[in-house]
Amino acid sequence: MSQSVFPNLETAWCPGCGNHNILSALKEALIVLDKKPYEVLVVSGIGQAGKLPQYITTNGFCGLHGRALPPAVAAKIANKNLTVIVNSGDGDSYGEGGNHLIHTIRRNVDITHFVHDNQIYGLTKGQASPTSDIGHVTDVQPNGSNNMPLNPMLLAIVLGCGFVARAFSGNQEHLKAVMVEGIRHKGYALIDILQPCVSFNKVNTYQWYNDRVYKLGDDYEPENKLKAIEKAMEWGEKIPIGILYREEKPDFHAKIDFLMNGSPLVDKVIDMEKIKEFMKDFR
Amino acid sequence: MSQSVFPNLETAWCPGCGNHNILSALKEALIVLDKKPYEVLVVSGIGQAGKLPQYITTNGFCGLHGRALPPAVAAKIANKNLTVIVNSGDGDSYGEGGNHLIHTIRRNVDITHFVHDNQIYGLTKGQASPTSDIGHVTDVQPNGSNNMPLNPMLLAIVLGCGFVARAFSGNQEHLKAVMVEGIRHKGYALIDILQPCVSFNKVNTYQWYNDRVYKLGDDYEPENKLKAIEKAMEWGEKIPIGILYREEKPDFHAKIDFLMNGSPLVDKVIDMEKIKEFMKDFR
Amino acid sequence: MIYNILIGGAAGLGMETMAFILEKILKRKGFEIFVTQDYMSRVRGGHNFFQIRFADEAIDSHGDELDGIIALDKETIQTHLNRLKADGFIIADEEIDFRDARLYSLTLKSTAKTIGNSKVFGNVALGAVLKLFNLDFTGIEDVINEKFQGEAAPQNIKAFNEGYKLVPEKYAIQAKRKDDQILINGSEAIALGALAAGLKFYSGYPMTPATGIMNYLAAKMNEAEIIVEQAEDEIAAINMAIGASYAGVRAMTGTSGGGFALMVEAIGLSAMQEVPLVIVEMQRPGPATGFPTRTEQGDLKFVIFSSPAEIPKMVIALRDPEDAFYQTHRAFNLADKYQIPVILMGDQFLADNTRTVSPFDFSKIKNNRHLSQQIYSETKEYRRYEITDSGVSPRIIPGKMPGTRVLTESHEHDEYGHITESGTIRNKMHDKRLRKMIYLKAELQEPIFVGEENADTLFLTWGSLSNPVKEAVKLLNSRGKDRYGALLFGDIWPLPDKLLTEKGKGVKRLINVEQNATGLFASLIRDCTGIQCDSSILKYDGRPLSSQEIVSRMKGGE
Amino acid sequence: MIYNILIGGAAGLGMETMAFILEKILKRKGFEIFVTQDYMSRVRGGHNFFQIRFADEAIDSHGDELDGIIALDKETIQTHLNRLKADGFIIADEEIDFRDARLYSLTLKSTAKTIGNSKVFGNVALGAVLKLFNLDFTGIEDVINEKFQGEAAPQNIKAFNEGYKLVPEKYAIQAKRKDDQILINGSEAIALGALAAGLKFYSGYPMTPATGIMNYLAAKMNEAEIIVEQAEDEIAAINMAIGASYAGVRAMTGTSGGGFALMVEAIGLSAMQEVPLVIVEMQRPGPATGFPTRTEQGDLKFVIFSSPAEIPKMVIALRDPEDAFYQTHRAFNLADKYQIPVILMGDQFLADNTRTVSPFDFSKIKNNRHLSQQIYSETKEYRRYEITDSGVSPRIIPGKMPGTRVLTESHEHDEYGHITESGTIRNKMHDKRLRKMIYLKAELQEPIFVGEENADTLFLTWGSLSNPVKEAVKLLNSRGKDRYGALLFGDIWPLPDKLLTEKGKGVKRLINVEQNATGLFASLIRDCTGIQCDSSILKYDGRPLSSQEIVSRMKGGE
Ligand SMILES: Cc1ncc(C[n+]2csc(CCOP(=O)(O)OP(=O)(O)O)c2C)c(N)n1
Ligand SMILES: Cc1ncc(C[n+]2csc(CCOP(=O)(O)OP(=O)(O)O)c2C)c(N)n1
Ligand code: SF4
Ligand code: SF4
Ligand SMILES: [Mg+2]
Ligand SMILES: [Mg+2]
Repeated sequence: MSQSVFPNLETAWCPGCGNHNILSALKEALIVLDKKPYEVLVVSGIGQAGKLPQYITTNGFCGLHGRALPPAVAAKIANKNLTVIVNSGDGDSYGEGGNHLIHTIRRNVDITHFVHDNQIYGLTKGQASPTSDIGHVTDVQPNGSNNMPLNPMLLAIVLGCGFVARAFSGNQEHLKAVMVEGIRHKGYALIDILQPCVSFNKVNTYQWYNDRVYKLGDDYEPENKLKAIEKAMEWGEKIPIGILYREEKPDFHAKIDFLMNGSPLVDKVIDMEKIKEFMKDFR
Repeated sequence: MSQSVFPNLETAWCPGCGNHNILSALKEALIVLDKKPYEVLVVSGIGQAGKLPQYITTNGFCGLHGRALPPAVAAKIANKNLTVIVNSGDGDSYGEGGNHLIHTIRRNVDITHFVHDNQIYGLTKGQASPTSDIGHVTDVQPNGSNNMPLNPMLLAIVLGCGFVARAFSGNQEHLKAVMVEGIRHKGYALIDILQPCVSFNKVNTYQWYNDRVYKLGDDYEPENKLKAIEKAMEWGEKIPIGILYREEKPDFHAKIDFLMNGSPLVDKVIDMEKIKEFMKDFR
Repeated sequence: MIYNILIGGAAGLGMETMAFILEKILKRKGFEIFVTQDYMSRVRGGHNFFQIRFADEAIDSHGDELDGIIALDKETIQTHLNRLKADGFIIADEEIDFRDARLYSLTLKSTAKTIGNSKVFGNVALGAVLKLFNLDFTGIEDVINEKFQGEAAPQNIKAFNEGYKLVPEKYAIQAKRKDDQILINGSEAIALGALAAGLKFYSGYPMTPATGIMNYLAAKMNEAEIIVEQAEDEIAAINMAIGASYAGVRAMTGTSGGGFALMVEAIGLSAMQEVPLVIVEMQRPGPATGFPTRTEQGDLKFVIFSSPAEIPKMVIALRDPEDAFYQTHRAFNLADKYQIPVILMGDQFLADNTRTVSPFDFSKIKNNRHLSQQIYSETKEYRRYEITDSGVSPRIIPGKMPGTRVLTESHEHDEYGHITESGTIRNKMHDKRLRKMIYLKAELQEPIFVGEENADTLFLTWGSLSNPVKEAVKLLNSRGKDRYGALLFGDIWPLPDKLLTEKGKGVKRLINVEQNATGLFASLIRDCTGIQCDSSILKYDGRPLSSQEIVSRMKGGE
Repeated sequence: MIYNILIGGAAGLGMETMAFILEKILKRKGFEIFVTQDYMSRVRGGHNFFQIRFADEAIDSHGDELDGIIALDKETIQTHLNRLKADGFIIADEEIDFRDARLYSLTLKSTAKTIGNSKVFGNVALGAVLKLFNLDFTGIEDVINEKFQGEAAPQNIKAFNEGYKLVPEKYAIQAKRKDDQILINGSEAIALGALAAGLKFYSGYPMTPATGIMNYLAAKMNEAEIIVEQAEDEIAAINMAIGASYAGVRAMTGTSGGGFALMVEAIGLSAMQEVPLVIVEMQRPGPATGFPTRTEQGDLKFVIFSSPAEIPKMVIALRDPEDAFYQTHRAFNLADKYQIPVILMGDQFLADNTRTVSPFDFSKIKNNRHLSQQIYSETKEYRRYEITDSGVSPRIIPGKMPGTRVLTESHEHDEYGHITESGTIRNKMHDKRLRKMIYLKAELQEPIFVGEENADTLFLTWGSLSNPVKEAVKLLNSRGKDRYGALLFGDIWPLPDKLLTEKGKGVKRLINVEQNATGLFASLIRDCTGIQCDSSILKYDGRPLSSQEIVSRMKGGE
């Protein structure tokens, strides 16, 4: 890995945090894809995961908590030449930002979304997140979390997402490979990355994940939706990682002629004569 | 049906609108369940569907667009003796309010949610809604809606909803029966009601639905999740109506002793001595 | 002469089409037109109406007194009869059972049936109206042919013809000049202004009375090659617009008060990230859902003080369609120049009401993106938040310069966009952002002054009430007793105070005229200038304040 | 005597525990305590610190000058050395390589290792501190035993003992009285105030610095039998609270500026539906994400003018934990009495900082729900929005009275809650709602006046700066030259203006003291009263303004 392209910057993450590996894997994936930093835009919300754009020398947009997807989608619409990647937390993506997730999947803009899923709110010091297991005790959930945990893989598959994958920050090589596939996918791709939070999640630790995750075999066919759904339901003793579901379909840009063809929106020259013509409607 | 319990009030809905039947079915369902108006609370957001609490003599809470679920859930927590029903549109429930839907399902409070799904924004005069079919042309979608339509049944099932049903406002008898079951269900129940909008949806008309809907047979077993998912994927030439999925599980109240037992929260007397005792922590 | 005609009935009876046709015909004949729309938040039934005011002279307001009523139901007559002039007229179908000397009870429906298309009865009525005004047939066919296809076109023309025969001539009015105007409402003018500014991305969520902007833009999407995206909610809408603007295209979002409420967090983001943004806020009466289809100016302070913390922002109130076009265009230039959110405030009165104006002059406007012309590289480092005297840092489009990154942050940050915890840097950055307000003050447009110099009474008003107040000043001054003037504010934040201080001196009475209950603008003026209004003319029943009502309120012991 | 000790180091090194133990010990000995916390928005690393100020007399502020530094790393010494008094002390482990005459370089870590628990090194340091102050051992064991379980308890006691041996005595201070105080921060006091008011439902979404309230309430959930629900977002949080309140329980939500931004639509709903609601807004520096863990008062106008349209609402700024307790309680009574949203404003300085106060007196407070005592039925109809002189309509709990419905609406509505399109009813309802503001004015608490009568200089401040300003006035007056006074505002909207008008007269200088950049409170005062401040003391670097800084700014040519 060429350090000069993506130098190591100082982070504010805890030593041992799963985020470090995610950052490294992302840099490696971009090198595999031969992306220059200036061609890439990393977008985030707010949280520990949300600090990632600070630590990589690509373009970066750190927005509001829960609101990473809308600006990411719009930036891609504005400039299709940008490789747009979202890095955000589970609270950010599935909690505060849940509505954008649903509708971004439906919109199918060609961006890649990495959810750093530590099953906890890290930055705000350890409240339950939408993916926290039932019974997970925190300061705000003294009786343990009561809500059914959200299964982002299932959700994405049934909403029609064309690329649905899970990875584990403890397996950086595999993570990188999945990232590369996700970024290559034409359309919205969701990768939920199991990410141990060593400071606040004392349940879902490295050990816990290590005991459970297994890679989907080569015989697994991610094109079969019902099978994918069945596979995505696995959570507990065994947790599959890899590409759970994959489907090629036209992305947002493919459906709009003038976006698909010619220069990116940002570079298109406006024909003022055409606009003037519109006044005729009002005669 | 006793007109004196639920008198007919004047509505602002268009003649022929599918909402009329939904209102009638709801009144009938409440009579079947022997609910007095004052024991029931109907909550809504804003939209044509959202006007329903105005037209029934139960308690009514007309809130903000997209925000029907949070107050409904809280009202039930505050007073478990209330039968809490939410009536709201597809835009309201799946668009603006999408995040609340996801998390209300996870929370599993014992309320019933009727979505008047006309696959369009009625009150604001006909923009695409999250359930609009691909290609549906409107003023704002001149090229036709591009987004993959949201399948609320699938979504609810995979999120762990314990009662997931579809009905058609053109079949009031069946609708009523499903409503009765939904209200009886202990926990959050979602019923998506196909509701023709005669003014703005010229695609999904009475005829369109009539040609497609069919009742789930007696042999259909709504307890099998994978089967339910398969069934819920049916949309197009054939559209199943009835209870697609059903699962008994503890609701929100069942997990919290003091809510479950004794009088409703609203009637509990606060023990001020206990509160005073809390000051000891700070000595 | 000015005439005022009302078309009323239940929603769904076709008033929109009737009003559209009558407006167009009158406009093509060279009249000045001012049309107001009054509609309920429902799709069928209820009571809605249009008021078409037309004249052979300039008009700047709607009117309350009616010359004619076209009644599609009895309720229309009953509701509006008290406003009908003694020598006015009513046109209604013979089936409507009502007694009034002014009523022409006509065979509208049966005539339509004879023509073979029951829908054309409205144009039978319009034919009668044209006859009453003794207006000839020229131009009618064109309008009808533009509106209707196939056999409906000749049927509708026939309807006009038949209607023409049903009544005698009553008035004589002739337009003074050839038609060279456009007939446009506020929503369309805003949309056109944005297009003229080079808008490429509009994200919004439907909300009355802001939906008209999105509708117009969407209709032009393919031709203009712009993206109009219906977002899942207003939060997504504004955050999308910010993302698009960050990526380099001009972007806008629009909504009404309730939706704007959901946007205020992101307005702070735009200010913090220094990403230019134009937001349209179309007011309606609130709080909460309120009166969705009616008008008010109750959001003034809410909008001016929107966003947590202290941020640079500009707020411009739009006066009328013409102003809306030019100011929307200006908003984009200002947003780009200062890298701030610029908020355009309108209301239902502005959005929905149509009037004649001169075609917009594209030669008067110029688009300036204010992008940095510097070439940055690894050696000449780019600092997104470089601290400068003006508070504005060099802006470049991300993805264009190898070796250069554009890092934009929501946390407090240093010149590079890196998160900081330093108090010293915080002070510098906060100062830098707020410094823009100083320079922005030099950009301000003073309010328009109308009326007599050395007025005894000076009205202060803002936004869409400008024209009614202007007309009221004219009417009041024509009475000859006292001298009246008015300051019509467009820019309201920061508040331009020069003309106000100058004109305010020596005036006997300062009266704020506002479409709200508590006099928000007067309070803003007091806050910003110390100047205190002596009394107020306020209206907040959701109906627009007319020049006539202002005048009559002045009579009423004001 | 007042002493000020700083404990500093990287996040995660255990400063919280050290500060907690030292505070408790000093408090149990009968000292007055004031503790401030300075932390970064990260979990490990960086630089955080606590300042523990304690005294044998009343103290109302933190201080900048330090008597002692307990340094867990070298950065701590370097960062704070300039504030250390010439005769102060530093305690650090011998491994920290630094030269200063005041440094006690101690065997903290090796001592801990010898004890058999490397974590206890902090208490070795605290033992040394106690020795320096010549404070005896009484009470220490209790505090340790309350905090630690199992073998950690004796180990920590041992650590104290060993630390005690490492340094000589240096100071002599003795508390004047027996300990009868509580040591509490603003978040906990607000939570307790709410519980004392009978809170039964709290919904919130985590956001610094408001999370402390939710944490405390959640810890008491089972004992108090209340529901604390973590919502999916702030929009859900406030709409839940409204639903719970509608259904009859006292409900509250809390957040900081960014989250509050998402709540403003529903604040309008609460006002429109006339559902009582208490909202806590804990400020931090913005805009956008800003400085998440720091303090500011930049949201004043944003909060006061939150919600589209014009609504009745009350805003109370909390001064300190004691005030927070009583005012939170009062907020619930006022919300119920007027059926309005009441907003409590605090900030990070209030939320996180701990001080000694007298135990809250429950006998002073009374809960009044202001529910209607009337029995309604089908014959005696209930009108949720009955128009009354006070603007307040009878409120009943839904689901209790057969034959009676409670219909609450977000649209404009009539007395029954039915949607209306009538302008007349709109006027009546809007007037009714806004009328509450008149009656609310009679409830207002005037600001607290401190300092000398006939002051030359009058400070105006609000909320959490009250105590620093109070202490500054004391310090300034003790210099004897000029006379200083201050008005410390708690109620800020509607703004109580009697005392301000009275005291403002004849004063030479009016100075607003605020934790923001543009003097928002001064502007509010100008708007509401016409009174203009002469100068300002402002601070907006995220760090709290201390009495000492105010005094020194007054020297600086103020
Ligand atoms: C509107 C808003 N609400 C709340 C917050 C506070 N906040 C910051 S990060 C965060 C949650 C972080 O959790 P997650 O997204 O899982 O990220 P992690 O820190 O675990 O990586 C919250 C609630 C905020 N900044 N803005
Ligand atoms: C915050 C907010 N945004 C937008 C609106 C405008 N609005 C009212 S109803 C509605 C959509 C209605 O569609 P749906 O929920 O499907 O209900 P329907 O009218 O079709 O029954 C919208 C966008 C609003 N009232 N509030
Ligand atoms: S708190 Fe958890 S998520 Fe945050 S940096 Fe530390 S280990 Fe990582
Ligand atoms: S517009 Fe559509 S949904 Fe609304 S009342 Fe009419 S038919 Fe029903
Ligand atoms: Mg997380
Ligand atoms: Mg709908």
